[in-house]
Amino acid sequence: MMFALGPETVLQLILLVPGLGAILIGATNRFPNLRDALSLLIATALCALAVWLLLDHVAGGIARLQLTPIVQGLPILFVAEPIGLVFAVLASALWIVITAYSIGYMRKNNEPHQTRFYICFAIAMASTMGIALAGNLLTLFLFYEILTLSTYPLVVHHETDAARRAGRVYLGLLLSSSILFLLPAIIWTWFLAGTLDFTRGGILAGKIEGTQAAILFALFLFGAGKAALMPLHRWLPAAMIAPTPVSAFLHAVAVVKAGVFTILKVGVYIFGVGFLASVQASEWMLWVSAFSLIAASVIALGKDDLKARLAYSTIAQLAYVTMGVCLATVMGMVGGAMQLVTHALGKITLFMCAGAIYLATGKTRISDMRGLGRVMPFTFGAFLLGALSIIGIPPLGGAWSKWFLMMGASDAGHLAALGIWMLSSLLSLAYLIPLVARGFFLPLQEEEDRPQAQGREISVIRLARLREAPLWCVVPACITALLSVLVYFAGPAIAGFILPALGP
Amino acid sequence: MKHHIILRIGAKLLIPLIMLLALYVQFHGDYGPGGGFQAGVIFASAFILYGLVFGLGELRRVAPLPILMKLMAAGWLIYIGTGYLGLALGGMYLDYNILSSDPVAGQHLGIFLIELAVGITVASTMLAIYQCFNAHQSGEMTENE
Amino acid sequence: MTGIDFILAHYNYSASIILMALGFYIVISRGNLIKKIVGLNLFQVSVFMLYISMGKVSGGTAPILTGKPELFSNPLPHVLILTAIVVGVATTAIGLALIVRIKDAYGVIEEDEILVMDRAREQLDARSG
Amino acid sequence: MILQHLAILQVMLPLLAAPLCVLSRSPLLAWGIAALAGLFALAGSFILFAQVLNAGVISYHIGNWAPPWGIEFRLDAANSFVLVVVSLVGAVCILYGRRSIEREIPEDDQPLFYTMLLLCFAGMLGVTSTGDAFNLFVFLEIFSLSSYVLVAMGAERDRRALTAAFTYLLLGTIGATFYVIGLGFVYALTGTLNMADMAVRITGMAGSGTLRVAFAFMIIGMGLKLAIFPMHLWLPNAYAFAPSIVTALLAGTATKVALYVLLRILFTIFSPAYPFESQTLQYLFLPLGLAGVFVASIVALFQQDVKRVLAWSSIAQSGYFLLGVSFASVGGLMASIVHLFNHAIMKSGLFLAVGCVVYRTGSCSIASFRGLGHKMPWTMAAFVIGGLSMIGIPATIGFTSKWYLILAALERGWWPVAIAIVAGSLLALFYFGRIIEAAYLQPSTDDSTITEAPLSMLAPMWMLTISCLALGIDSELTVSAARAAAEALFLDPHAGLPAHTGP
Repeated sequence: MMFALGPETVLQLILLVPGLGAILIGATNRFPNLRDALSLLIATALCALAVWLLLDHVAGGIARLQLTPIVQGLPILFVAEPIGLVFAVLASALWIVITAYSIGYMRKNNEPHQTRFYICFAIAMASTMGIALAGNLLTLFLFYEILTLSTYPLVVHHETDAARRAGRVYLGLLLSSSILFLLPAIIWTWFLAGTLDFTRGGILAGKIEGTQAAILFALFLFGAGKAALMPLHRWLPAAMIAPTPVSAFLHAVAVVKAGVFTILKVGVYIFGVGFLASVQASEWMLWVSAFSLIAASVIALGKDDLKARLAYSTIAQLAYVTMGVCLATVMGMVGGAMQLVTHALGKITLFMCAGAIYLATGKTRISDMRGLGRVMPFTFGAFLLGALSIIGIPPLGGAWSKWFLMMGASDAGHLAALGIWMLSSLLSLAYLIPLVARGFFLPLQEEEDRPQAQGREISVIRLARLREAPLWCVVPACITALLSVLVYFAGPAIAGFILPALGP
Repeated sequence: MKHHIILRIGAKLLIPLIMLLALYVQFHGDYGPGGGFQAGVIFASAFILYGLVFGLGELRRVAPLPILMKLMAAGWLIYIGTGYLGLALGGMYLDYNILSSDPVAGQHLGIFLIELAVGITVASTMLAIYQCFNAHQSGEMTENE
Repeated sequence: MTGIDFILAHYNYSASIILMALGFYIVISRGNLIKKIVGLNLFQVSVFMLYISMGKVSGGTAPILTGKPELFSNPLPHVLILTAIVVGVATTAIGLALIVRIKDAYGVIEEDEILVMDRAREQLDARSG
Repeated sequence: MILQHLAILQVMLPLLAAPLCVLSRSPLLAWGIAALAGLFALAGSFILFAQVLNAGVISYHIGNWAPPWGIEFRLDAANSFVLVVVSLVGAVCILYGRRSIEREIPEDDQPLFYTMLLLCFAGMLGVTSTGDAFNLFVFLEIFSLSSYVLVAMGAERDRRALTAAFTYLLLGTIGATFYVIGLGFVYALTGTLNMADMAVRITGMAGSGTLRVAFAFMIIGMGLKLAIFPMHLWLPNAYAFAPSIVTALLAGTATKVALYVLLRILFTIFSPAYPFESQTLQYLFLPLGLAGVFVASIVALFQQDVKRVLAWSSIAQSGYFLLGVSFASVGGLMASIVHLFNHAIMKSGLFLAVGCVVYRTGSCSIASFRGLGHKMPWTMAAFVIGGLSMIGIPATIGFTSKWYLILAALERGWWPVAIAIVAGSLLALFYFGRIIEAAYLQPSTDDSTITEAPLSMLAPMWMLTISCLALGIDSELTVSAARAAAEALFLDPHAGLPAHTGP
């Protein structure tokens, strides 16, 4: 089977590899080194498979896999399509990085239950792949729920009272929103269209109109609670209680991305760009997400805890995707998809840096991080690149997503959206850059207290004083930061890959 | 009540008659009014009268609880078995016609067996219930199932 | 047919309904478990009466074949009710057996007193749990 | 020969096994007899179901008396499916029961306990199979009387089982008597007791006041047995204090059988075409169903005892059944029947898991679940899967139920009901969340050596758990069976009186 790799086989493998990997990891509980090596190996294999699938698609292959029906007429279906492939490759590639990072972080920090941690990671990854490659809404929903459940043990990893409370918020909000909004939306769609397959150009055209379409669209947007649209965002800050690799995983690789990915898929393949624009179902949701964007940015400004600030930044950045979909233009959708990629790279960098800072110094508050850039230059350098990418400054990947989004807004003639995005870029500048600036240009906190340091010129970086986090933690952050740069150059190619899927 | 001589003599006179009546009702059941339910209760009442007059200990000597339990099950088995007999002989479940070459005789036989089964079960059950409650009241037995 | 006539013509129904209501009332209102069982019996018996009176054909005799054409009452309800009576007896027996066990376990057979004891137990459980 | 008579043997073999248990002295022998009877019933029900799907209605004439004069066992797609549910749960519970019963019932009583278990089982099979309305009452009472006794057997562990059994007895008897009154009126009108025949003779009498009264009595009677919302008072205590295995058996089958009878009354004897019935469905069943879902779920949130949580959840699930029925459409009926099957599987699985916990810890309060996730991993994993299924997570059978219920609501255009259904299942998330959180995230209070339950209990329990997942991923089997059942009930109640018969 391995030798005759057909697209279908690869699709099967891509789902089986992390699943079986979870079992293998469980079996190697007693041998931490073997277990960690295995985790890395599985991640690499998965990434290779995803890339294979992507190349196959570029070459014109159509990978499709149909399994048993969950309910009559609705099989579990996997289809490789551009947006999903991009997501799959991105997630699996970042999984390698994050696995490497977790190995460093978990060992340095002597975390308990490490095997459970890796098992849940692998299951979450399997479900992320399921979401990325789902061929219909029901399959997507199935893996969406499995993702929620499999990340719950990660969030409550420490099993403290605080973790339990956070876990309750996490599980409660995500499951509630998906059951209360997403499921009815899916059943409603099935009832209207008689199919849930992701179809180019959408399946709802002519089946629903006016206010009802707007309500259905809103159900989808709020139903994808993982997209953290306000007021359903509380779970994201709550989940910050988890170890940093988990936070990175939630924010960059799997969970929130699964949320906005769902919204993208619904916008592109269920409603269809043209239909969405013609029924004007998304106008008021645009304002909801705009509010979410600005409000989250403002809250982020006020947070002193680094991880909390990053969490609210994520909420704001996700709203970009939602707004892009709500614009109902082709460019807006492309922008949304690009934002999914670039934000993932940027945010994972930021989180890994935050974790590295915590590992090296035990600091979590931004106000305590003065001068740290001088002792951890690589970490802070990576942080700077990530931050710039998220703000959207060339030559970093984030610039492309902002560019396409703004094109989408001008296509739609929506000047207000342009204004909001400019404002939010300024806000993100304001909440991300000061940390780096303080890190590099202010004196180290401990040195302030020492009299001999006063009044003396302190060179910005002194090699002798370097106190970086373990290599396992710093190198992945640097890699993703560099990838952010790389994506800037690959931007047009990615957009060109996605674009054909959006047409009618 | 050992000293109530009139009661004891009266009971001794009555009990055989009650039993006879029970048997009459039992075996007349397939022709006329009567049948296993009524006969079983009447039959049990004879024993209950015996128990009332001569005491629970005596009653348990003549009708021990374990035997009653077995009788209950036996009656039950006869009933179900009659049904299976119909099956075994190639008819339907509880098919009496098949039990004999003559359908009418078969019906007689079938209903006779069924009523017998009912009679045995009802009589033993009534007696068992009486014994259990009575034993409990006089504190001679703690477990009554 | 006026109301009174209607009721008189269907006096068997009225009797059943009155008995039924009485039985049901006793089940609900009495706290004593034995009285509840008595009420339950009354309730069931009312239904038996309803059935048997329905099967009665005025002037009919017991359906025993004598070879002569005669007017029979419908025997089927009697047969049904015979079964139902047995069921009723069994229910009563189990009910009484339960009461005996309840008396052993609680020492009383008054519903409200049992409830008080159960509540106390529940509170105790809640405190320890 | 066995195949021809399977319809009756299915019921009569457990009924034959019951007295044999009385006669057998050793509990092990009694268990063996019971297990054999259970397995036979299970195999038989599957064969019967296949026969019905292939060859249509099976009609078995007891004593060779043709219906409508004789008693007929009549199996169509609806009741042969329920038969599968009942015998599946029954067989699993009996297989599971040996160790649990050893722990909870005194040794002398064990053979009698098995007798009662078999009687209860046979009674339920009989209710499901029979086509005669009075025979149905008789079987109903066989099953009810034995279940009163079974519940009372829990008194070894907690004396409150006795009062629970007593209340159950009172309300159960009242329910059965109501059914008999209703039946009496219908009999007075039609002169027949055969349900299919009754249905034919009733057509055209829809205006009759007697018929309406009969309908009301029968519905209320079955409502009591089914524990429809305001008539549920007997259920929580009966489930909470009965021996574990009895709870699992009753939760999986008793209310299902009552629901089946309710469906028979509503759709075979009567028909939604009658105005009084369609009004009952819409103005009584719908609100009661909704009220049941919410009130019972909210009460479940505040219980301290896991069995009680599950019991209240069962009442809530009865609300879902009622909702499905109240749509008065094939879709709604199908959803109800799918849910009947699914709920039987998952709720029995959950109660069996609780049984394992009781076996090891002797208690089933939420506090005693603390830390069990690590000590009894297999038991708690089964519990979690059951819980997820109750919440309605996809890839479990609970999801299929919810899906079809919501779809049926949308087909009727009843939006608020669809929303209520999802909201109700959310409440399940919270009451299961509490228990699961205690099991996995709270340290156990005592350091006693609690270990995993024995394999003889785990294996049958996991059979249910695995079917809970497998049938959730591939629901083709259950759904098509339920669709056939719903169509048999809804579209075609009077068709084919003389069906193909045995010899």
